[in-house]
Amino acid sequence: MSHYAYFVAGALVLVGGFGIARSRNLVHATICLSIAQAGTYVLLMAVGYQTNAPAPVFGSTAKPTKQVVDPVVQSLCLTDIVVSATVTALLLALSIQIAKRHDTVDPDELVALQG
Amino acid sequence: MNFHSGAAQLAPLAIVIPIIAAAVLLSVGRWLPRTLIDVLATGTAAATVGLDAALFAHTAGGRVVTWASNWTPKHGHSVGIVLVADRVGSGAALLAGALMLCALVFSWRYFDSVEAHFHALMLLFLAGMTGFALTGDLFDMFVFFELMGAVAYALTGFKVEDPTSVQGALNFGIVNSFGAYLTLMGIGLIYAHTGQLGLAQIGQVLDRSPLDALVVIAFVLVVTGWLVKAAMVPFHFWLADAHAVAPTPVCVMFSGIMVELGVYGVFRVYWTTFSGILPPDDIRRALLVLGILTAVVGAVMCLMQRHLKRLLAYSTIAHVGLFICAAATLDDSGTAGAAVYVLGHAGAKSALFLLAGVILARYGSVDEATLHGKGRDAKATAVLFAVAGLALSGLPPFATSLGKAIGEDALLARGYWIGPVLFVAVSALTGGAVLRAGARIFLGLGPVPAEDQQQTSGDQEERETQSLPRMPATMMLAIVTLVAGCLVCGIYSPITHALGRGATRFVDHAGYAQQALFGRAAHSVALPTGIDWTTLGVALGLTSTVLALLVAALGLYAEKIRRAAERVLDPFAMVGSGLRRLHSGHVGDYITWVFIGVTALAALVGIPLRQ
Amino acid sequence: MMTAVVGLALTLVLFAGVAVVLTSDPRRQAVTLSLFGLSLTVLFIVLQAPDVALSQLAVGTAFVPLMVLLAVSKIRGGR
Amino acid sequence: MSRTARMWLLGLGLIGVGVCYALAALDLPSFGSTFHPYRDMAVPAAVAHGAANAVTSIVFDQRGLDTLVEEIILFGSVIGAVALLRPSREEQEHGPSPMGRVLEPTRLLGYVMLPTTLVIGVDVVTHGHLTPGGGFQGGVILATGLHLLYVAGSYQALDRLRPVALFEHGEAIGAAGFAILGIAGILTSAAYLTNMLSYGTLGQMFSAGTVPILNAIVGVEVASGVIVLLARFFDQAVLLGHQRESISVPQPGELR
Repeated sequence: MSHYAYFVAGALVLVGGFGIARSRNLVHATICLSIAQAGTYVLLMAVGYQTNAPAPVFGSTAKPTKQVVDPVVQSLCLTDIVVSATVTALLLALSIQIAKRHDTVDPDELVALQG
Repeated sequence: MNFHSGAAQLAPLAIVIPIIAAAVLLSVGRWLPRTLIDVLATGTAAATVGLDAALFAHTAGGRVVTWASNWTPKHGHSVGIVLVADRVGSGAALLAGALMLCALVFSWRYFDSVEAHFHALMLLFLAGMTGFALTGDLFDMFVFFELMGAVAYALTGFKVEDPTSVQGALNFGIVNSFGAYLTLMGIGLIYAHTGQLGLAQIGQVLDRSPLDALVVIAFVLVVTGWLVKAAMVPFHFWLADAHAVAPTPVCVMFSGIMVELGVYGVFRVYWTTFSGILPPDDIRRALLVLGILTAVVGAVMCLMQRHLKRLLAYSTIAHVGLFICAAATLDDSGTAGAAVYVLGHAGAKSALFLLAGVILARYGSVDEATLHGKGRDAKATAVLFAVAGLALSGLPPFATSLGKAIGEDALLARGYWIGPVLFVAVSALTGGAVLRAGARIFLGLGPVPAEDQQQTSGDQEERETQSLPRMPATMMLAIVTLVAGCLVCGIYSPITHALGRGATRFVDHAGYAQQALFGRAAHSVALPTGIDWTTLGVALGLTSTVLALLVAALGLYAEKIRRAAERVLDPFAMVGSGLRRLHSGHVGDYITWVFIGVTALAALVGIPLRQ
Repeated sequence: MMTAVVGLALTLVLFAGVAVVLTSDPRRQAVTLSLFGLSLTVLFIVLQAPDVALSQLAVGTAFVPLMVLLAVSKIRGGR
Repeated sequence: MSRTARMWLLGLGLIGVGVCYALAALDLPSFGSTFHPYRDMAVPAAVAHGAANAVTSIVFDQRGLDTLVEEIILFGSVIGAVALLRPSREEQEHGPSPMGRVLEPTRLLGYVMLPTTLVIGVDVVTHGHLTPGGGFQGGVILATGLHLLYVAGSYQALDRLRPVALFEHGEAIGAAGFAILGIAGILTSAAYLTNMLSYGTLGQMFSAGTVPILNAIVGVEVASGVIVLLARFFDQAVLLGHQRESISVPQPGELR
């Protein structure tokens, strides 16, 4: 049980990759990629968690203490979320253009780049 | 202890100057005439080259360490991010800047650009590469890697009217991003294990910890992202698709430096963080196996292409295999060889890509068969193409040949006789393929090749300019500079020696941490052995050149020979067409191969370590 | 008690993630993706990460699904 | 590769990577442990710089370079998406397609939620150094909130409130502002992106030095960037029609 969170993180990455590999629609593949990336969020947050420690936000009243949940991974995770959103935006833009040029977004039907 | 020298400001400035210029271009670009946009972008690239060159000069006596946000370490600990510029890192940044300068000069007459988007993206791309080369923090590497990636996807798909272009960009985007997320998983694992993010800081903790599965797998996952960028087999599939479709100036950056930065990332991370815990013999064997595979697959695929940019792309894959093999000796000589080879390759290969761009601008195709004999009137283009092709095949005294010789020497010194054989064979095959294409296009030699439906032809490629009757002076300038650079780096020994000493520092695990974390001055270093021209090196260079000419001739006139030898060569032909079928352009296949690649790498590194 | 809540949130995320991958129609996927974003938000709140939860809420449940919907409607309309 | 072959190979790869990852994960410190060396340095550093929200302190101060690059990734992606979604030759604008009847309650909900969301967005940006949130979260809330107007059924109102060109400048200014404030760190203090202002008292509005300023800059950049991005997607989905006739090839029979 103590490693369950890490396994969920790994499982998300694998499930996302699995989704891309069997995808029949590039928009679907792009979303699966963001599921794989969510695995990295879960791993980072799981690594930073400390049982029964409060959030690393002291507001104007709380007395600062060192025994908080790791704020470093939270900062990394924020960056990660931005990266995910932007990459998704770019890939969706590319999918729109592919649909325009090829009239399909099924990777099985996109055969322009072979050999 | 000195973290505040003036030189320390150079690294962040080299990263942010292109960023600021990109923002300015985006904001005011729509009102500026095209010429002014070109001048601004080129000027920014030149300024960045200046900063990188100053930084490179300052790394003679050691590394230039910059603690961003002024969080200088106390007793070797800090919460900040460190930039560590050494000879190899700042050299990579300098190379990126110089190539960007050439690419931008080349594109003066290129594209009827929509506002200044292309220029802004190119400058951000430069910022990403510079940052990746200079940072000393693992997560920061990931962030710069993503910057390089995001901008590169957009640049690859920039010709949105071109059907193949957007597909190549999407394949690139998905595979590369997935690789990056595996890297981030590795970073998460190593952070949980060590509680650090700086390369040197993680290294310090790992030096004192026992070797377990976590460390091995974290290493494998972290380098996976870099290896996807480096296009090592079987992570290489995206590269040919992306190169075949990206605008020519972008291909220059991809083949000349971005892919090489992937290789740089692998060895940077190995030396600074993992070399104290992972046994070198183990890593060497794993990387050599995959490096050799990469070189062979790249060379064979290269030979089978008729789409000129795809041909050059596969030759890049083959050369990446050689860079990995050279650096995988895990000593200073091999690393120096890889560095010199990368430098020479950047000159020769970038020039070839630009020449392909010129051909596309002039004849509206990059297909070797379609262009048969079309280029008879283009004398200057033909001469430059031949020279660059010969340089690629390892003709002394080009830097490609010198880098190849140093690499061969380093592999021989470790007892790998296969090193020179592989280097000569790959140079001959890739150089031969380039020379064959050149001979067909510019001299009209050999019969017109038959149509083959299975292959990507270069006819659909969209023109990137108006039709150009003559090569404009700016394009010529960029190409000549690159070829000349390749030559100068081969014969002007101070450059090689600077890289050689830099390689010795690059592989210095303890010295890196001492200087980055404690501000201790670097020791002076001796030149690694065997980094000058030797008789053996020249002989092997000439051998590969002669073989390349032979390969080219066979490619031109082999139809009869092949038919005669069909029965004998049948198994080879089957392997060839099977290999070709694997490069399917299908993103699902590519992701599957990423999983297989990670498994293979983990098995190669991990299984021998089990007690 | 807390461990059980964390375990529950993690399981929720895992199931939602699998559901998104198995939804093959991208238009419906926008909805499951939004729910997946919500389950991640819950997980981050439980893991004492309000900043990340807020980001995930804004990006994962609103911004990205909105882009997906727009892209899908363009792709369908264009055909 | 055939689909079957791919699935077999994929299964092999998934098992391989899964086993590797599981082996590594079993060596991790157990979930919820107290082993956080970086945290032990970062929290005191945040407090010393007067930041009541340790996460924001790490984002904008301790690991500010990461955040700068992250904002540039967003900046570059927006430029990239705008370039990729530029209308091609065979497309032309044809006014917003009728979106069908918007139910009155939905419309009302949109109008009511809009000001609320905008206020929340601004609050999240400005108090980022004190409470959860910051420039990024607030920026996304602001930008997405604006698009509630679309839910309210008024694409015209959305279009008026959203002069895309202006937001492109906002984005550029945000990106450049972050980078230039970093250079100010070199000029006034010793290093790039130094937090050079007075740190103030923990928990006060004007505390944590440059952090609130960077927060606001990022808020502008993110809000503008996301608005531009969504505007381009809206243009594609709502405004641009594909003129199929202009690219369709005449059939042989039609040529006579």
